[in-house]
Amino acid sequence: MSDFSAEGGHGAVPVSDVPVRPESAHVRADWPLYEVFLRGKRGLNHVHVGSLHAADPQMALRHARDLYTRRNEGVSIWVVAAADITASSPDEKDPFFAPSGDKVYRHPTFYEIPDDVPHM
Amino acid sequence: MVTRAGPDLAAARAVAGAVPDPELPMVTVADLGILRDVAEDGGRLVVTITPTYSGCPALREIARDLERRLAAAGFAEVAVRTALAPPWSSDWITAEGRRKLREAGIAPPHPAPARHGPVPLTLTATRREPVTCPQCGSEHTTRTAVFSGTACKALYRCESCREPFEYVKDI
Amino acid sequence: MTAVPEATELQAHFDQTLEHSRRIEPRDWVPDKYRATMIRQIAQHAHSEIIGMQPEGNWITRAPSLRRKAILIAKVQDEAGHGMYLYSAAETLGADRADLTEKLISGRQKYSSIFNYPTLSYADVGVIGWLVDGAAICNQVPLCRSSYGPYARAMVRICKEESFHQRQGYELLLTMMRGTDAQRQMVQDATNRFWWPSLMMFGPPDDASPNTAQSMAWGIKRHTNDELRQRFVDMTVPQADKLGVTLPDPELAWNDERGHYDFGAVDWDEFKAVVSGNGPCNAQRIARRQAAHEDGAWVREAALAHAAKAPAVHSAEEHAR
Amino acid sequence: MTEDEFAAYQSLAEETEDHRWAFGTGFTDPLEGIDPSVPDSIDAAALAAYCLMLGDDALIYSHRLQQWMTRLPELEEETALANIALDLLGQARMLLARAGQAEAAAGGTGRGEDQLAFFRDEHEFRNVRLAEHADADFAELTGRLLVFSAWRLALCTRLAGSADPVLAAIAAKSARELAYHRDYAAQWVVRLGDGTPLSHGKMQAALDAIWPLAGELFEPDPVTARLPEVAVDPADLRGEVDDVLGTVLAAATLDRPQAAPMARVAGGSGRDGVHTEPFGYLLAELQSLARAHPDATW
Repeated sequence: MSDFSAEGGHGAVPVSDVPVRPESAHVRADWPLYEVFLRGKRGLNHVHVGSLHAADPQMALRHARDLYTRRNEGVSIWVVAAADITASSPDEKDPFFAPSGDKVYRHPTFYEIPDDVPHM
Repeated sequence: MVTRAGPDLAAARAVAGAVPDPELPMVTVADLGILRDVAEDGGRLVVTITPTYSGCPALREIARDLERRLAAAGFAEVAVRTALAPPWSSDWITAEGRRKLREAGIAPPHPAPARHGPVPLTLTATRREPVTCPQCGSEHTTRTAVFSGTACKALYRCESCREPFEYVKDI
Repeated sequence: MTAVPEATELQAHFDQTLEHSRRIEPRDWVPDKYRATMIRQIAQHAHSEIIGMQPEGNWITRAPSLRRKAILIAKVQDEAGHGMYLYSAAETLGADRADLTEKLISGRQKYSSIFNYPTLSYADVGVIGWLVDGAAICNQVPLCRSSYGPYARAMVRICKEESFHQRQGYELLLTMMRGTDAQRQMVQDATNRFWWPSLMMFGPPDDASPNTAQSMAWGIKRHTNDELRQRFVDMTVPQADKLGVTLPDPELAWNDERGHYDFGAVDWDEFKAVVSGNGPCNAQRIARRQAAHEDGAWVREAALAHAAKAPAVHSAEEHAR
Repeated sequence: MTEDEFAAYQSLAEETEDHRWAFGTGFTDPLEGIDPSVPDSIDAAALAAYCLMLGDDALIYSHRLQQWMTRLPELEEETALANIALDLLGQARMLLARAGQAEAAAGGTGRGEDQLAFFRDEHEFRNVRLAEHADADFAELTGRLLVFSAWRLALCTRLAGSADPVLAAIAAKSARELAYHRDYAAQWVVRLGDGTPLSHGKMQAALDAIWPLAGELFEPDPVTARLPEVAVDPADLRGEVDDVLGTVLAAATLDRPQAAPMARVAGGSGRDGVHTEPFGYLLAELQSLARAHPDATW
């Protein structure tokens, strides 16, 4: 029996052979294309390592982290929408720090309402 | 145990004010503005409290705690009144209460929107004031859930120090 | 030109932080083994909070008074909030909630075995508050000193909120024990079903858990399974006496020299069966979680698509603020 | 284990002072400590019936939300719907308690909140049929919640000026919470309506399905006319609700359904105690345990 301990609080859970590394990264064709630039731990400048599709810059950064840094190759990630430049924030220094943007749906919707709408 | 002639209101206010909120024990009912009044009515002590949220199960515990502590402090007759009007607002949380919340890693509320007449519908959240992170003070924070674990709180994430933290909703 | 710090320097800095029992923060460098261990601990704790919603949630719609219904809804909402909070803490280590959810559903990550037992009567809601939350708090108090900052801070708040709900569970049982004979019988029956499983919550005896050493070194786990179990028994027996219920263990007795209660042997075969998936409710709990996750896919995708339509400049402006 | 570290254990194991616990007080009143008197100018029996209507709306709606718990698409929705269910339950408790106080003032038995919630039969409930509808999916859940919270918010902001002080206080408090509910539902209807083709289709179908139930919200009921200055004429709410729905439907790129209001049965609808077939099953679940132990205290 694999090792168990109540380390999480509610009671005994397995503490050995439990996978933790993220695997699920899905690519959607109809989302815009992003170019990914990576700077290695000892590298001096960002190198283009590939591209991916994402709904928005945050999702592109998260997928880039999952797809391109699993072997801990990179320290900082830049994603560039195929049309223009989007830079991740300068003070990121840890590959696992890349903002997990994850599901933007968790954030409130942004939608401008014209001012002359009654009861607004 | 000597029962005082008329209840010593100052002492009673101190005892009543010290009752902690059962779910947020770092702040008291006085800090949260739940304790509205401590008065005398014919030799009897009348303590008035106002509920925060309709469904909050803590109100009854607060009433029992008030009775117990005041009795233990020698106040023979205590009646706990509930005042529904005016409805509780997060504006009632005192500066001291806000300090304790922030110290415990919970962001205190902004001023509540003025409420009279039909409530305008806002479909966008961009008009809100930024909530500063209790851990690192950054204003670069994002609301991840408008409803968190309890009625009075929302969940935020600080984009600077990555800390998830709760915000006492302005209402 | 600032050189990227050598790995050994980073390790030394990490070790020093732990030695001075200072907290590790999300931006600090940590060895991969520590990151994996912390993600495992936080993720499976979050899973337990979420799955733990189901057994108590089972009685919300049938709660016998409106006040009890309010208390139960507030508690289950609290558990969802704790789960959300803990997943967020795990994400500061690079985990991703959707990925963790898939690992839970596929069975590769687990939740606490206690939630694989059914809540067959309303008294179970009180007993879960009293015994299961009691055991959870015994386990969680030490977590407030975890070496990983976001987790330790989360635990300080979680402990406070859970002890409020534990008192309400115990209060329900006190009220029921002073009610009708049928209510007293319901409490005794629930206690009989949950006593041994709550002892199993602390995990196998110390000699059967070699891995504890490393967790102890990292300040992740501070006390052995047996130590915590004994502490729980010593606290709970007097509470049972006050309630007027008998605990289903003939060997339960105070031991003067040890200064503790002796108790009978836990059936570790049952524990192994439940943990490996053959408990009464394992399939049902995961099936409910999976159905909610899959039925919700079109909703999550719609939200993503809608967010993508909001002009990109908007989100850039949002972050620039 | 060092003592200081486990100081928290002390609070757990602290001697529980008996007088602090409920001890089967049985009847608990959410309006405990509030002056229960009904102003003489008000028809107490009508006030009781009016509070029952608004309390049943919240009680039954909350039950439908409770059935969704642990079945939602994401955790943020679990905490949100649990919170909304809890708010509505809190409002229901206060309104049912006020109904009991008014019933007593009118010379009746003055039943408590649990007596009203668990020991009335189907035809004695006065909630609108919109409240008892079972949502087929998350689109119906958010669409129905938008209509219900927009309507109840419009009602409570006006009811805050009611001549009955307790009803006015309950309404003023409820309005603050309902604003959060309406905002939450509106955001989701916009996300689903203007999301993917699939979610747009489901959201439009959901609106079409619940629209007939919205008609009843603005129709006259048997009680309001007997409570001038106390109750709010439902017809007054149509303007504000239509404006709010118009704004949201436009943002959501959805069409306003044209379906006629659900037919009455022998001239009656929810406000007259005439409900829908699923309502019996709902009450069976809600009342089962309480009725199995009528003399128990919880």
